[in-house]
Amino acid sequence: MITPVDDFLAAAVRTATPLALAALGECITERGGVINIGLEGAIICGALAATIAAGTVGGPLGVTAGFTAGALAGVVVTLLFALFTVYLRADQIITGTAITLLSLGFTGLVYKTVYGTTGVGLTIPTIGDVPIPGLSQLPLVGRALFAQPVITYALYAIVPFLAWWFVRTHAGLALRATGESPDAALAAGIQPRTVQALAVLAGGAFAGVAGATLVLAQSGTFVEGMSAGKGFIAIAIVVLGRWTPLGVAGAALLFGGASALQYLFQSLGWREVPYQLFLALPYVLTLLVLARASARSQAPAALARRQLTVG
Amino acid sequence: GGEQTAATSDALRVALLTPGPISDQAWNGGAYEGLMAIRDSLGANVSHIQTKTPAEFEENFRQYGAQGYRMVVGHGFEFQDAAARVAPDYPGTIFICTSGDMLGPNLSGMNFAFEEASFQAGMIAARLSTSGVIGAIAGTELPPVRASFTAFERGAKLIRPDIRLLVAYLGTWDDVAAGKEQALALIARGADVVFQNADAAGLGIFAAAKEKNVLTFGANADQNEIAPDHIVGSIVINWPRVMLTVAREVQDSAYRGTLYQFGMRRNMVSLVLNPRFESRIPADLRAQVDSVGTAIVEGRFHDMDDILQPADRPARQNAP
Amino acid sequence: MDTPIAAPSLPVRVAVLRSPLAQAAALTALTLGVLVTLLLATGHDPGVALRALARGAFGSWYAFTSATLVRAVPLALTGLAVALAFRAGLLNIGAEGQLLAGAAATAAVLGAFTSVSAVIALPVALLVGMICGALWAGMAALLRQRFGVLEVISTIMLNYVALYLVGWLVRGPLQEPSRIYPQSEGLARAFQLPTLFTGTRLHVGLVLAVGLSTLAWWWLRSTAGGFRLRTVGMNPSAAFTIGRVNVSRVSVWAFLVSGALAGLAGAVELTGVTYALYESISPGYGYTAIAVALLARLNPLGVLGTAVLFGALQAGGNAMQRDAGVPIALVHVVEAIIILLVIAGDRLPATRAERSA
Amino acid sequence: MTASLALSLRGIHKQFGAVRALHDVTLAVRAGTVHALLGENGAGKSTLMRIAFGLVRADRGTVDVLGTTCAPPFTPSMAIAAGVGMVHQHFSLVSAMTVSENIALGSQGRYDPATVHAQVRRIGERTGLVLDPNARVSELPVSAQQRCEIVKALARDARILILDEPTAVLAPDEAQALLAWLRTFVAEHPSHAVVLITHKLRDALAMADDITVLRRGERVAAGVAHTFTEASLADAMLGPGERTHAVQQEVMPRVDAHTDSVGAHHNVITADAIDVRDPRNVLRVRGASFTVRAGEIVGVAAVEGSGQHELLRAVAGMLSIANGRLSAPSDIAFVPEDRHRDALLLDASLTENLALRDAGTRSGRMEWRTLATRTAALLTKRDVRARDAQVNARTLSGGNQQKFILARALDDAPPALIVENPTRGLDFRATADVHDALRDARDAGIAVLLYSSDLDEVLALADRVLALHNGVVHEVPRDRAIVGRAMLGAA
Ligand SMILES: Nc1ncnc2c1ncn2[C@@H]1O[C@H](COP(=O)(O)OP(=O)(O)OP(=O)(O)O)[C@@H](O)[C@H]1O
Ligand SMILES: Nc1ncnc2c1ncn2[C@@H]1O[C@H](COP(=O)(O)OP(=O)(O)OP(=O)(O)O)[C@@H](O)[C@H]1O
Ligand SMILES: [Mg+2]
Ligand SMILES: [Mg+2]
Repeated sequence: MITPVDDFLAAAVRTATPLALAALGECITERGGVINIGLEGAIICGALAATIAAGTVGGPLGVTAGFTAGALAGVVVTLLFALFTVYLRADQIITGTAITLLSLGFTGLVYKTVYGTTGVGLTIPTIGDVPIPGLSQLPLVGRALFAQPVITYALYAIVPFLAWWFVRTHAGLALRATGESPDAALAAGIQPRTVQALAVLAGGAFAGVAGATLVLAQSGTFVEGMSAGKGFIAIAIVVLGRWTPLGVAGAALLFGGASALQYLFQSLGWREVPYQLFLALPYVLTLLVLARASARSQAPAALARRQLTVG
Repeated sequence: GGEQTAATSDALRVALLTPGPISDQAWNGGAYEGLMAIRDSLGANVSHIQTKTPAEFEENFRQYGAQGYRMVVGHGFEFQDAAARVAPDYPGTIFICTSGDMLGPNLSGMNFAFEEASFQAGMIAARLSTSGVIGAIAGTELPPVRASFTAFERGAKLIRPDIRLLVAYLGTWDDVAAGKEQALALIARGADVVFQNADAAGLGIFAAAKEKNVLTFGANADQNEIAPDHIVGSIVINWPRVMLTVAREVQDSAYRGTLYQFGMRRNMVSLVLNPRFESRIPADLRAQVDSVGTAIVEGRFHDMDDILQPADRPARQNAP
Repeated sequence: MDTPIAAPSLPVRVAVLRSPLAQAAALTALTLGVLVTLLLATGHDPGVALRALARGAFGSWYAFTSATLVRAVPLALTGLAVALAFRAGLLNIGAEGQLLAGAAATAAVLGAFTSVSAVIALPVALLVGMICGALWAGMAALLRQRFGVLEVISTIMLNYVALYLVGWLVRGPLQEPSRIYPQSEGLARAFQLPTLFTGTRLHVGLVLAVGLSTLAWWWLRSTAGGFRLRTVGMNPSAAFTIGRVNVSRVSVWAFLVSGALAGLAGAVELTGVTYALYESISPGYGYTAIAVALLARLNPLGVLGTAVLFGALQAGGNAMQRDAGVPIALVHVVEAIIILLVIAGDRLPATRAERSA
Repeated sequence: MTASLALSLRGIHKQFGAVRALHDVTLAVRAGTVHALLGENGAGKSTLMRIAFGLVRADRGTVDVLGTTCAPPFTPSMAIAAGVGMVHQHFSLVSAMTVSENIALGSQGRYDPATVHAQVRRIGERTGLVLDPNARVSELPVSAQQRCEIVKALARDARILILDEPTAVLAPDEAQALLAWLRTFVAEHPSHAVVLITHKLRDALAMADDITVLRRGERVAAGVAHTFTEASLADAMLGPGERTHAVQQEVMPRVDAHTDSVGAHHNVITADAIDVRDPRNVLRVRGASFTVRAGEIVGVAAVEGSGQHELLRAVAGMLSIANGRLSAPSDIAFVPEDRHRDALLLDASLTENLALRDAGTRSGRMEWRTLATRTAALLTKRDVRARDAQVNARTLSGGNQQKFILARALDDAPPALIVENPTRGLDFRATADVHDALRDARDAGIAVLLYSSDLDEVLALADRVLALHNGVVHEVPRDRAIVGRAMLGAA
């Protein structure tokens, strides 16, 4: 028996999945002291790479190929970002803006070259929901949490792992130290630049997988600009989640829930209410939650430390 | 982007401005297809630009006008204010705005009676629905979208008066994931036929229909092959014909500054049924749908007269 | 502590500009090289495409004024808004939403003032646009002061809310009288900002942008208020401890002024260019503004220059589509590469010098 | 010979842009010794040691650690691996992380807090450097941060310990304990060595086996400690003929060097049973009553964290008082202890930094030209060494920054001046200048309230002393033993 609540919760988790992936990656990046506004670009590149790889390989293997290609594409784009921001120490925000513009254009170009004007349609292999026997029968959360695609289950492992990794490995300590004080990290024998570059690339891989998820676990197709601002939302989610993996996962779920609520409200057929009110709901809700729980103090101290000189 | 063909210097020059990407296989892609037909059939020199913001419309219209383009199509109502401002300055250029109602010596609105085919789609949807709930999703609420949804609902109610239509808007035309989620939400509320007009995001709606095994319709172009088992039919604008019709008038100097109203009457808009569904549509329904179609073509059908479509009102004249 | 990580780039920079000519030449060559390769690879004649880019931006009086400068006006005003906020240490990413709020308010005022003389209506409408832009920013300021909500995130959220608000307004209270099109009624001639030169679309908004940028530059440099704002941006703790500056008051005012400038951008765009409120009135000016401001090193006068640069890029991009058949996707790639090369040109010499230190 | 050298730097050259930081400097640190490295602010001490630690790359010269030459690129991680530990002048701790996380920083693999806790405890037992491993560094008093830096180095088995001005932030007793421990460190491990950078000549003479003196980037003296005297060291550091009377005072400070105030007048500051809460609403000062009169210096003696920080800020009008009555002029000048964080716009010119003083109340146009003239005059008057008024504050040395800050505070003759650790990190010449400026201010009729973590500095400057313990203020006689006891809460 599937209730509307089940559907709503399942939609919340589905919507949260790519956001959580991208935001966890950005969380790693920001913990290293870099803010990657080019996340949107990495997502769309991941989506296209996943489309091409999965479509070319085909079948269940295609899905694996798609996720791999998505991650790789995310790494390649952010490599450019890392080159500019970590190596040249260019301003992170302008560079990120340019990278996003570049990626949106580049994917459009490649898409048209590969698929012509007819597009890819719905021919890309996708991963379906894999209900976990028993667990998926649990009341309320069963379907929402345990009848999802494998990539969502991957998050169940990634989130606690990252949370553990941040505080219980020396690499995690090094990452956090770099984001807090590159000077201190350097004095402790850490190479802050290497750490930052790796953090940026890891963020790119996650964003690429998020893009692949949009294609392979959700829509089954590619559309120009289908990232549709998810990169920016992911950055907001990192702040909302106070730079901790668990917080980020919770924030993504909150935003996913607010979006699912929006979809639900519109499906109720209240035609008197302007639909824009529903569309604004996730953003308003986020603001309200933020106002309840301030996040100011948790930001990595050296985040986005600007190389900028004021003139 | 538009391709430039090597044409003689006095060749017809035609430009198209679209608000979205021509890869959407729908509204924008269709118009581009029409542009290509003009190039191929009339040997015209063509140009295309994707431009979304009103600030840029006037500049592009002027540039085309100044370069001597004979016909410039702004693809959407939002282009018409800018076109109206530019048209008087370039009398040698014909400005056409789709979904518009402005009129001038060299300015025409061009409308598609999308609602006619939508009405028919609604009739079929009502019969194919077992739940008695149907849905409709669009990118944003635009005049042709609203007219089409109203007609879809009327058509459905004609067949099944107690049917319920759930309408939702995505606020975007290219977020496929949002399209899919919204469709899933409607399906979860019982909708088993989901009508759509969401351009690129519509692909997400098709994906949801496939996944949940419900029915849907294509829009703007023949999309039946995208999800052959789930798309009942597509509301197709015959873009090559539409665009060629106007372009020929321009080329032959037969343009008279009228509002173009393209509908089922000249077979410019039609409901193209997916052959796989022919057998699933009962004969009596089929007959009923066809008779509505005939009535529309013959001008005897008045159930939609009150649905505000620009062309149904006296055309606004372009103020000098 | 001066480790290689946080080395201040200021003293270093001077040593760098040693042979600006050689560096500029090398960079231009690199830019052109990448662009040409890319265009060739996609089957476009680089000569035709780049000529179109240049012509579309600077090729004629009309192109320069009506394409490049018309775009530069909202970019300069929002860029100025961002620059002022950043100068005060506030990461206002919300110029886009504030612009929309300003445009909507202006449309509302002019819609209601149909029988009022334009001499009164127009200034009042612009003013109300500024006030509403300021109020929209004020929400982020309030959230920051009262609840400690980082403005980076609240302004992003408010941008989306503004977008949907405008979407509703143009279908509701501000919809044109026939109630068909999701847009407000077109402005009467008298309510349109006058153009600066006949035959162009360049409107007096440019004068406002230049005037306000100059004013802001002078104000930051030469007045106590401007200095106070800069002290808060440079070191709020020292501003409070030594200067006894009321840091939160300065922050709130900076936020409001920033919002007002972005609101004015919307008001000017509406009255000077689009003449009606549309959902899509801004192609993301408020986001581009961040790059405009940062590239200008947050200097209000520099913002004018970078706004023209970005305006030219966009104008030229349109021309590349129109006249050279370059698809918009490729246009975006070209624009992004040019921006990246400008950044590289800005940083490369400095980086080399820092490394040798 | 080489074998007995723990650390050896030879022929080191380093140029920063136009500044010649080090020129052909050699430093030989014998195993089993404490080696003091002396020099004025900006002499190149930190740079030299940062080179030894791999943080700065020398333009020329070689670094040998325990007999092995370190080939470039020599990095901190290589230095750490080679057995070098450095306690930096400006701490290099991550304040958002815990003590044990900071100590673990830089290793590989899993991080097990329990192991590190045990290690911290072991080191604490061995050395007396006791720390709470779970505490966040940002919540530790500076002395504990200092301990944390040292424990961090020891936890990695540092055999050569470099300490850059470790006593600058410590109370005298803490400093003495630390120095004593350094002696045991080398005594217990004959192969180990300590390099100690300090501005206190007495400490160097008392604790070090060897001394090296730098002046303007060059080694001007080196040898066994007992071959030096305070006077000869001062001469070496300053250069011939630079030892003025004021400097002499600082080199060999005696409490009886105190010059009494010309005569105190009316009360400028009157506190009547005031309570002060910190921004987290913790009660830090309880029922404090005292006065500061025009023309006197009132010194506050306290151990770190007793509430002096809040007390000074409340009097300066930057923290509101929770209870009681405080009467103080509104235009009090305040010199905070953390110059970079609280007192300077590092990337703005000195003129702008001067204008910062009344940025909050100023209106209208900024008279930059007038301000620049005033700044230039101030630089000359107070002997602040800066190229001109337009250079950024960052380019001044710490001593000159501090002199500038004090000059700015006194510029428009405020009725009262509050200073907090005014000479932290300054060499004796700069310290002498600062002390002179404070006495001049007093003699000009300004009411001065002074806190220093260095009790000797309080005793040398103050006309009256307030002992602060756990938020409670008592006025006590100016006697070192009595004040010392009162600071610790003993009556
Ligand atoms: N990162 C840097 N960039 C430029 N110049 C520097 C830098 N670090 C040090 N210097 C220069 O090197 C000289 C030596 O500085 P250093 O910090 O080694 O002095 P110090 O002896 O440690 O002084 P103090 O006693 O104040 O700590 C300074 O005068 C300064 O001019
Ligand atoms: N960015 C810089 N550019 C030029 N010179 C610098 C720079 N940073 C530091 N210096 C030089 O470094 C010298 C001393 O710097 P340093 O920070 O070691 O001073 P300090 O006396 O140790 O100050 P503090 O007591 O605050 O540590 C100054 O003389 C200054 O000229
Ligand atoms: Mg030093
Ligand atoms: Mg120092």
